[in-house]
Amino acid sequence: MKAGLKKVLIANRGEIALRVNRACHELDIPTVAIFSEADRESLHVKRADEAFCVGPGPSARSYLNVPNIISAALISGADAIHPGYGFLAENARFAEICRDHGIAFIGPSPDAIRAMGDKATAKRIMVEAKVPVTPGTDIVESVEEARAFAKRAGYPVLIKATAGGGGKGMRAVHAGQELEQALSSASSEALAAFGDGRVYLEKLIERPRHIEVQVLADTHGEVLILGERDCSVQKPSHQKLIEEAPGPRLGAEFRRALYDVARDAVKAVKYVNAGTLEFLADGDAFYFMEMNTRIQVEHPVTEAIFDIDLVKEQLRVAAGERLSYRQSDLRACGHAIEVRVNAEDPANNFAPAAGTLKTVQLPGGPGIRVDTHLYEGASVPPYYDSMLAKIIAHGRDRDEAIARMVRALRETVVDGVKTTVPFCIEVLTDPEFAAGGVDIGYLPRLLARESRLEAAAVS
Amino acid sequence: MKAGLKKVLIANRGEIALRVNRACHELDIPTVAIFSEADRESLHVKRADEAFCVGPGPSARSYLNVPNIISAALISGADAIHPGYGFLAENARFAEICRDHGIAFIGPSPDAIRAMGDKATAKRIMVEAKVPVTPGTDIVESVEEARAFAKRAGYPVLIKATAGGGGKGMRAVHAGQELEQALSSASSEALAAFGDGRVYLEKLIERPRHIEVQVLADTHGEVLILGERDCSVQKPSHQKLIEEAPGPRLGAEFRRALYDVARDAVKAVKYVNAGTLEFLADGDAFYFMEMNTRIQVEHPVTEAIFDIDLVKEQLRVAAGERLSYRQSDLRACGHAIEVRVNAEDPANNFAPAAGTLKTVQLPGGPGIRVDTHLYEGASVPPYYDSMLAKIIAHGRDRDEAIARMVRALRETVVDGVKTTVPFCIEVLTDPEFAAGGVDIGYLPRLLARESRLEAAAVS
Amino acid sequence: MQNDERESDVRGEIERLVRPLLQTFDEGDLVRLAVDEEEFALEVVRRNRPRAVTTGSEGMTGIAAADLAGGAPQAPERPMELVTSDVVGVFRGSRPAVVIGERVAASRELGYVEALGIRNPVRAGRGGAIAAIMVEEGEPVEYGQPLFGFEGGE
Amino acid sequence: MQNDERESDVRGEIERLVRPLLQTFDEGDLVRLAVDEEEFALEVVRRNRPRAVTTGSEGMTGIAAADLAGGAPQAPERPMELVTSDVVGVFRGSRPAVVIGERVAASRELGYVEALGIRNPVRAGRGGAIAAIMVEEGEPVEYGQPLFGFEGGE
Repeated sequence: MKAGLKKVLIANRGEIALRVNRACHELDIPTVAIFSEADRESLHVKRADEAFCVGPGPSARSYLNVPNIISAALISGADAIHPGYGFLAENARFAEICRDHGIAFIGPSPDAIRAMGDKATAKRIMVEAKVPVTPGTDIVESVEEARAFAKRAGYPVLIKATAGGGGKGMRAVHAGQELEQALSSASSEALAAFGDGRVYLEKLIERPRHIEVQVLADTHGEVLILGERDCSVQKPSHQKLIEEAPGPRLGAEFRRALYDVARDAVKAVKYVNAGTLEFLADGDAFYFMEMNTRIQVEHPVTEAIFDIDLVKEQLRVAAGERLSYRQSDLRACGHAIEVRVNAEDPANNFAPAAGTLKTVQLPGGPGIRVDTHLYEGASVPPYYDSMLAKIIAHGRDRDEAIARMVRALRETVVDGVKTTVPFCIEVLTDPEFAAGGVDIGYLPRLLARESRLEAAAVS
Repeated sequence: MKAGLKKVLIANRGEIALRVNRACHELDIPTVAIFSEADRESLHVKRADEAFCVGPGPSARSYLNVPNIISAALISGADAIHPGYGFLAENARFAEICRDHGIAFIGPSPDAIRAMGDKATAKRIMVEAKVPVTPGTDIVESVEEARAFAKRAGYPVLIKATAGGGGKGMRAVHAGQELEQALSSASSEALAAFGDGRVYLEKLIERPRHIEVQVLADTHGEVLILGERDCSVQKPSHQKLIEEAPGPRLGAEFRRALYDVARDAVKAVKYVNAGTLEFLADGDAFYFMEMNTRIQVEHPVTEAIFDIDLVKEQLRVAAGERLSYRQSDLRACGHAIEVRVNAEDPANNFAPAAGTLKTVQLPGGPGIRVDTHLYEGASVPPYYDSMLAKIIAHGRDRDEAIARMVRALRETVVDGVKTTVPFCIEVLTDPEFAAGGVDIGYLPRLLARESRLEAAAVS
Repeated sequence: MQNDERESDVRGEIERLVRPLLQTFDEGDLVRLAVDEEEFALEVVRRNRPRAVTTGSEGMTGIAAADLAGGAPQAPERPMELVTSDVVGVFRGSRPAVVIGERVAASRELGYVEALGIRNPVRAGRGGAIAAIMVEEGEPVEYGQPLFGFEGGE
Repeated sequence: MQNDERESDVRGEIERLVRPLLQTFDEGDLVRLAVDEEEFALEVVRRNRPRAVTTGSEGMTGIAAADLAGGAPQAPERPMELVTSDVVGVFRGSRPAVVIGERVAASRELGYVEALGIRNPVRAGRGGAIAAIMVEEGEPVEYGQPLFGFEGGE
């Protein structure tokens, strides 16, 4: 069972640091934690075999402090670094630095990270691999070029920044007369946010679902397609809140086409290790959106239905070993849902909160998995992501998974900060969600409906 | 999904009360808790929809207080009672009283409980059904009768009380000259303990494994055989400590014979609802020991490998519905292990402890299920069973399940009372356990070896 | 400098601890008190009172403020004697119904709790003046639930 | 009677709380203090100190006993000025090595922390008399780890 790694430094914090620590320990690999001064009492520090403080609270000086992290790896004798998600996980330069110091970066090659990190490059590669992408342009050099595309594809269209993310430099254009103004404001915004004002256009799909495919590939040419996840329940900021696998109401033919495309994409990028291909689904059609070259927050729903440990496979692949499954060994079983318990106030635009946790009671029982760094008395520092815990419910079918999740959320007690738990119960018991197959506009519409109801109640 | 029950009273406490509460809530059935004055702050009280105090701390006056429990059911409008395990779960009279008050007893018929509760009757029924039983006698009326059997079967033989349990009235006899004295002392002990001094003899199997079969039957004649569990890791008191499914190192032929016999046994007893047939396995042979006519502590290992919710099925069967699976739907997947976290000191003959829990950190992550009524600040009253929590690890194979369990136990923090956690880590990392297939003498031998080592270290 | 800060931290902690503590003892029922420290832990748990009492009459909240600075605690109010239910069932009052302030003899049957068709009489304990009626006609009652309060009989 | 018992419970709880609390402040570092009650909760958390300090010299443990009865706290000892590491690396001392009690100038290089082949000098901060040497030759050090202590320079 033991992977060929001698010691793994985990360059992350919170639940994902614990997740990696668990996989290492189950494979008998010693671990090294890094932490900021704000995380001295964190569970990920206590559970690791060694731990190094790498800087003060703010991420830029600790969890992104590459020299201190590499130095900690060298001093402790770690021969591999797992970046988790966020922080340095999709930093091609960091992956190169690891390589230059003889440390295995547990993830894809720097080249793959770099290629997929630039949206225009990623799209070009996918087009070459015959992966369907949203009809769109290259970088637009002029208003005329943009207008010609919009005419051809039909309004509405979407302006996007090539260096973009998080909705910055993005504009929906519903008619020709808005186009010029939108192009110029999107470009300035992109320039301000990323130092790169280049934009391109895409056909706007108005009610898409977010469907993503989990892939896993080793250095021996084996590629596993681990089904899809539906992550359409997103906050207005496009951050995922509830994810599930398999995607509800998808036909067998849709799936077959999706998996074939995913396999082609992985081969086109010569991708190695775990990754996720994100698609927008529009009825029977789907379009490549981007590839995340790391393990994702929502990976446990895939683990639940395939009964596989993705992080262990990541470690094996990084050690140059073969994946421990072949595609034919894998069979999805039942349905899984993940809810993100965030220290946020949904009634106040999901404003994040920090504080100390007074009472922590986590759910348990059949079909419930909890991944968290929470404990009673733990503090939630203001510097980092607001996610406190992930709850994963697995059932024989979607109805059972939902029923389990609802009862698990009702069992969950986190006092000291506001959380997304009550709001997620609302979503899970909403008939539209229960029917399955909502689009990414569902949650914003639900929120708008609620504030209208509240406003009506007040007046 | 909704079972036809309107409201369920849960006549138990601790983790099993929560387990039943979870199944009911997932099926949208309201619940009624009962509790003793010592359990006022217990989680099973907080999680139920209604709760009635039925008596003071000692079980005899609360959890066994039949009039108060039935009255609570009638007042609250509960149409069914789930007895959990222990307390009233195998009390045929209680099942009758429920029936007489128009309340469904969630378990088998009073007749089945009564027949299986008397060991001699149970054995007779099984012999008639051609279920292999340990070679033995009926009630022995004379020393001569006993001697004749011992001669025929060969020494060693075992004297057992017909009303027995917990080792009371039990004697191993290794040679003819010990027989008369052993018979007389076993009989007096049984008379003192159970008010019934009748004893019988059995061939003593010296290194048996404890293999049990989970069964589930509905009122429509469907019988499911849900594989076996190996519960050979038992304390010197014969209480189970670690259970697993499937049983390691059992051949396909052994399993086929075992399941066929289990099906015959269920049909012979016209058994309905969940039950467990316990066998002693001796090489390729196995012998019926007893049938437990209730859900068992270790049912989650079966749930893990078959991906089934046994308690929900119990509720469905009690409502007169059909089981939601057929035998052909069921396929065991991977390996599961359960560890009982007890408030006991293994170094001091597993002496139980009571107290208040200062720190409680439960394990999580992939493949880990926790069933517990623990929370930080909860008190452990002295009146009841010392089990605090069950941890269940599921892996793709036995090695992964063991590795998961070890890392989960290392994550577990329960401060305030001594627990079985460190000792269970020792067992799980012991090469003999890791090899699989230990007999019921394994744990006592391990303990003896340790005290010898300690004694040697001191001298 | 660091020590000065800690010194005032310590004093602040104690002040912040003790003030609300006193108020709380005055206002409610302290259930648990825990101090959690690396090499030290303290836990104080109050004996449970029957649940229904917390919704009972004001006579039950006579917990005096304890004076940490060394002053004597105020004398507590005279406690009520409680008559509680021994069974789970439905309460039925006797006719004529008793009223608050009425003096009754020890043997007086104040009502009964009906459980499984059996009437379990509720008697007036040691008797005295009725200070509180804590149960309504036809109300389901649980084991240990206070039904009537009597003025302190001591 | 019930109230009398509760009254003495309350006093007992406070006594049992406060006594060990005082001792603890004297002996160790209070990390967290929590009161957990149905309608009230109090939590006091001490700001973290660098981990290595708890194993440092005695000069660091000058936490005075706080006097709950109102008396003035003892004056704290003079705190040490700490020189900590800004990087993760391996410590190497300068030659000749400094010794405890030695007075050094602010600019004095006491050693360096080697990280990724780069020597990050460790200087004497504001200078003064060396009160503690908290790192050994060749020891791996983390961010914020105290390396040297100086007598309070204020």
